[in-house]
Amino acid sequence: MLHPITINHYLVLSVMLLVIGIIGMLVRRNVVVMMMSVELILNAANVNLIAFGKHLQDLNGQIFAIFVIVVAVAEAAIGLGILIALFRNKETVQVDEIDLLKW
Amino acid sequence: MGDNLLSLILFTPLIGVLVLLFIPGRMKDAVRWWANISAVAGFLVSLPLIMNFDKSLDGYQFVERINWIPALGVQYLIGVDGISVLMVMLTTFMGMLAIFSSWDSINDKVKEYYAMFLLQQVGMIGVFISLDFMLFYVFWELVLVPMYFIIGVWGGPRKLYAAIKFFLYTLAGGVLMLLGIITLYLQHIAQTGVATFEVTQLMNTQMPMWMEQLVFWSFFLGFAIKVPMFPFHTWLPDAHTEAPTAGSVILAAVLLKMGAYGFIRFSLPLLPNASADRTIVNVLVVLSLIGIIYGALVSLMQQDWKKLVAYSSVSHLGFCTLGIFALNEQGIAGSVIQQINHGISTGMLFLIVGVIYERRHTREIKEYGGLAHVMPNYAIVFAFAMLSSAGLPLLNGFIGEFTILQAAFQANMAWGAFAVTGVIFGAAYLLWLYQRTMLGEVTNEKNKGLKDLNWKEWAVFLPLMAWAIAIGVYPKPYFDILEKPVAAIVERVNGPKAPVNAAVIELKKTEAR
Amino acid sequence: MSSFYTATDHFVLLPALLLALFACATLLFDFWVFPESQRRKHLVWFVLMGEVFASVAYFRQHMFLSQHGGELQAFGGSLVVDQFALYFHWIFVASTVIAVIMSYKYFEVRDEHHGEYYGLLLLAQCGMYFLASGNELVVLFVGLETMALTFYVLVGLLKRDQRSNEAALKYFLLGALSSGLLVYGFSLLYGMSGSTKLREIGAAVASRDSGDTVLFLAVATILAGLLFKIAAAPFHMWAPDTYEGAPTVVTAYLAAASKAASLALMLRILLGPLASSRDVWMPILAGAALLSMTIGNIAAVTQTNTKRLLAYSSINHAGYILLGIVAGNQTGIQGVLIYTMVYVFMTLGAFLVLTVLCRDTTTGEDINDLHGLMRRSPAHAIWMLIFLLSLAGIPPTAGFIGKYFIFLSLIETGHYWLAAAAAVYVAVAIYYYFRIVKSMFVDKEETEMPALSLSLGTRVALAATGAMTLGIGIYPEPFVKFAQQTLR
Amino acid sequence: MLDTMFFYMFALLAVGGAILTITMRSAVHCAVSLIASLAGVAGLYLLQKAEFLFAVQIVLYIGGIMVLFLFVIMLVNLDSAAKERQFHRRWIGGGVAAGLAGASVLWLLSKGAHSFGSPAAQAAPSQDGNIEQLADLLFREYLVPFELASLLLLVAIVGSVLMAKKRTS
Repeated sequence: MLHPITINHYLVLSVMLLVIGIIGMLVRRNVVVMMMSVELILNAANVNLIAFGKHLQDLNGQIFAIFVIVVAVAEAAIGLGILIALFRNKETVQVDEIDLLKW
Repeated sequence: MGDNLLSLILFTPLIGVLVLLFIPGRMKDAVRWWANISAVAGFLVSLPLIMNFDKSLDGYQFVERINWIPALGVQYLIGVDGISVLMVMLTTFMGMLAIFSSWDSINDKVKEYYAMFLLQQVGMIGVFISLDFMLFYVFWELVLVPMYFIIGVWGGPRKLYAAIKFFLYTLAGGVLMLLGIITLYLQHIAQTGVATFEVTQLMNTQMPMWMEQLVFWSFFLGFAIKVPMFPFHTWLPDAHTEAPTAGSVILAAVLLKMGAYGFIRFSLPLLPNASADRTIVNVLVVLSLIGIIYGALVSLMQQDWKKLVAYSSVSHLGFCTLGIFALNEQGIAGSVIQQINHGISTGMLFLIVGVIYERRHTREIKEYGGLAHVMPNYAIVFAFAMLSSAGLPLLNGFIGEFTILQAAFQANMAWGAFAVTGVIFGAAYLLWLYQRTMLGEVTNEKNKGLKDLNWKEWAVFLPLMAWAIAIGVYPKPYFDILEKPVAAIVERVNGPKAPVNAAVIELKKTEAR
Repeated sequence: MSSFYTATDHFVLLPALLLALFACATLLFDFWVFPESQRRKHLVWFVLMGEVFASVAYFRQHMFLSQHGGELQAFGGSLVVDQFALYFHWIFVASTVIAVIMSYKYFEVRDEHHGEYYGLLLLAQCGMYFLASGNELVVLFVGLETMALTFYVLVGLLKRDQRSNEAALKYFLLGALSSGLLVYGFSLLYGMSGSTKLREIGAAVASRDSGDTVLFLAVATILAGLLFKIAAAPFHMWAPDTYEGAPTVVTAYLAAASKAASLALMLRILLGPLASSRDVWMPILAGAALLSMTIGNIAAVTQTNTKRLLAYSSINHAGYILLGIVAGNQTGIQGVLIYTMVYVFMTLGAFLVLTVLCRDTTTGEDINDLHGLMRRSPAHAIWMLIFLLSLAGIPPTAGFIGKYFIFLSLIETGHYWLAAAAAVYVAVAIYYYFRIVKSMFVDKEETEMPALSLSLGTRVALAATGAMTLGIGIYPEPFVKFAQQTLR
Repeated sequence: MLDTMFFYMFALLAVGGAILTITMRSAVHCAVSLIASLAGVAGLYLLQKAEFLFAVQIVLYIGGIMVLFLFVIMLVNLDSAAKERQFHRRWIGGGVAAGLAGASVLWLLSKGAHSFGSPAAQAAPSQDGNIEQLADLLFREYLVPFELASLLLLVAIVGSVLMAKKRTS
């Protein structure tokens, strides 16, 4: 009944993660959740990389994925730092209340 | 000096600007003196040009050639033929008078004012002597910025609107013209493998008719907006009305001529097939005729003295373009002479408006009346300018208009007939203007104590009047000097043409080097 | 030398090493040697010294390439030094130097001076090095992120200014999204080829037909990420906010260097592995270019904040640059290169004038703050005029040369309508640039303002950007040659 | 067969966690859902014999990044935010647009997926040597990005300190 898992399954999964991440970016007001959505997008890329790597019997994909994770770490650190700086000045994390600039 | 005469003429005003920058702005008189010295020097160095110009020779004289940007095929290539000589003389002469006429009228930001004026002189002279299309384009655009400032900083109440409108219109036309230039350039490379903007070389380019027409319309936009021809003229009344007097003078006398000059120098010789195309000629002539009549009619209805003169420019320049697109020797020669005449007459008219505006600070025609009693000299000068502009025989305007009318009749009776009505209307609005402002009793108390012309104003008017009479009485030298270049152009347009490739010439993938 | 770090590797990597070294040293110096704020100006010298060292390294590469031609590959093809990379390296060096020089005074005035700033600038340039020289997806991605993260921080540097906080946050959020899309596209490229080297990817992509859907998806996501980085529509939303909120010097650096670096990346990818799928990305880019010019021009007309206005104008410029890529022939790419160089100098110059206006009482950002500048400081007003004319593309300034090449390439490849649209937008753009001019030359200031005093650094920076803007315009020959050489 | 079941399990965890992440009201709940999603992805790595990535995912992502997120959530005190409206006013538009984009992407991929032909005939990496090979590759082929990553982290450290530190003077 269950088909063997092929590369396509992984690709579909990664697209779902990607789209969920983009939706999260577009519709959520909470900045922290928006940052989490970015993590979802990066994970979508990683799922792709690992799946392709497995499919092609190639380790480059895994290496790439490691770097993507490193970048995710750095991004999160910076983003949260910026968030704290903003929060000190303006007690909100809702993105549409961050409206001094016209957006 | 003989070898670099044109460069000298071109850069004399620029040297004036550079020195001017080091004169402190608060020493207004020093600034004025220096600016006038530069302008007079600019005129004096241009005198050897006309004296040493040999009108019996074909082609260009005083040519200077320096490879400027070999990578693009752009050269610093300047030279003059009979047409450009006259335009250069007009520029240096009118520039000198315009600068002198601003002695008393400009008191704010004097240094910047003169710097802009001299800079503009460089651009205008450059336009008339460039034989490299890209060089021409650079000068063409260079003129815009000083004029923007002259209108926008020292102009009337709606100066900013007028200035930006002037800038936007002419820039849009200019950039579209650039596209045409590039198309021509690429075609030339595709056919000969030589990357150059040299006008005489570009003449060898052959294009399929549709492309030639496309290029023609792109040039047309650039030149027609500048002239300005009928549907594109709306910037002109605004710019003229708001500009300071000297700005209007230069605008009318020289700047507008750049458009007509462009038609003669570039459109006709470079695109002879398109220029002789029936549809194109008809469209252009009809636009010219509409311009002539429309300009005259609108002038009749103006309440504002300066605006009236501005609209009369539209009408007069209609004659110039009509002459060009009659496509015969008389027409083109007449057009060039009419351009000079228009420079003299309309320049005088603007100066006349300026004189009274400085005294009364209004340009409403109904504010005036009977000025002839208060300012007799002024009235005489005005009468002279008016008659010259209306085309009275023995004055300059007559020569130009008459020649153009002759050419128009020669090309097509109907054209001539319509153009004649323009002449009649022209006489009408000028005479009516004169009657409303100068004749009759002094109706307005404020006009009673007005002073007549002072010596500075006389000093501006007298040379202009002398030149007007000179052209009117003895126009032969002008026709002589124009004979060769005009014949060459007409020959190029009407003469036997090299066969045009019917097939589309594929643009080769070329490198600009 | 061990087998995986050869002399060639060293030679190629040296500039980046030097930059990183000086960056670390600057950070340390800030911490240990010059902790007191008044000694901070030594850091400027230190950064400049780093740039000198890096320049020497670049120069040696330059000499090597001009003697031997071709390109130098290092680290198994991960890094490559060719004329193309060097061209951008020089741009980065120039813009960093100018940014550093103009920064000191500005941050002093804003009372928000952090020594880390100078270290971060060098680190950003280090990231840019890998963007221009990287020839491998991972290097490019990590390099891009290094640059981007630095800019997120720099934009938020005015910590007490809420606008700066906001700008940083918005830039960060959208930037992270775009990086995510970009890396997703990269992952698909990897999937198609099984390699992260651009060359091998190129071979794999070329073997696919242009209607391939996965290829399309890869191209679309990568383009989304790249267009974002160069602030082209429809991914331009961050630019006005970020430009406005960021410290003006950072805005200048962001607008100039970061855009140039992203363009280097874009050209590397589009003309490298994706060259064979030109049919896929060309229409997208043409649409993006038209949209950028439209949005940039229309939105700029109503702006009252000079920085915002320049932001929209930079969106417009991104459109012109994209048109060069759309034309895609030799002339077009050459045009992109020249336009980029020109753009860097005139943008830096224009923002530089704005930083000079920044004083205790005014930020100099509102268009009204420029009122009467001609009276207060004619030199600034005239320089600004030149930069604006150049931005508008009026000869004889540098901007004209850039636009000329774009027009030339468009007509050469038969894109007449794109050329006509681009030409008309030149006239539209003049309208809002001349609002600034009007503000400087015509309007009078409401209160009498003192004349502006100038630090030596600002003078030097202004003279340098101005000289380049005028110089490239009046005598473009060497620069055109330089760009041509780059593409050989 | 077991693999297949595990795949669906982990995939469900990943996608379900992702959906919860962007829909939950409280930021803490979002974070926990994201952890679940990441754990699902980690499981998928394990299924594909990417043990090292699995470890990295657990240690770095879940252990590092998510703790950072939770830390910040606590620090900036998002309780009040949780009570407010959670979505943009324009959320419907955004959601629909993104959904459409997703559908088209899926369609694109399903059409194009066949183009990933059979796996390259290449010796399968020996099961136990995975990490060794990875390390070999990382320190030879990817030396440059590896070193570059150190700069990236330096930027992250300096930047986040610069952003987050209180002004002392």
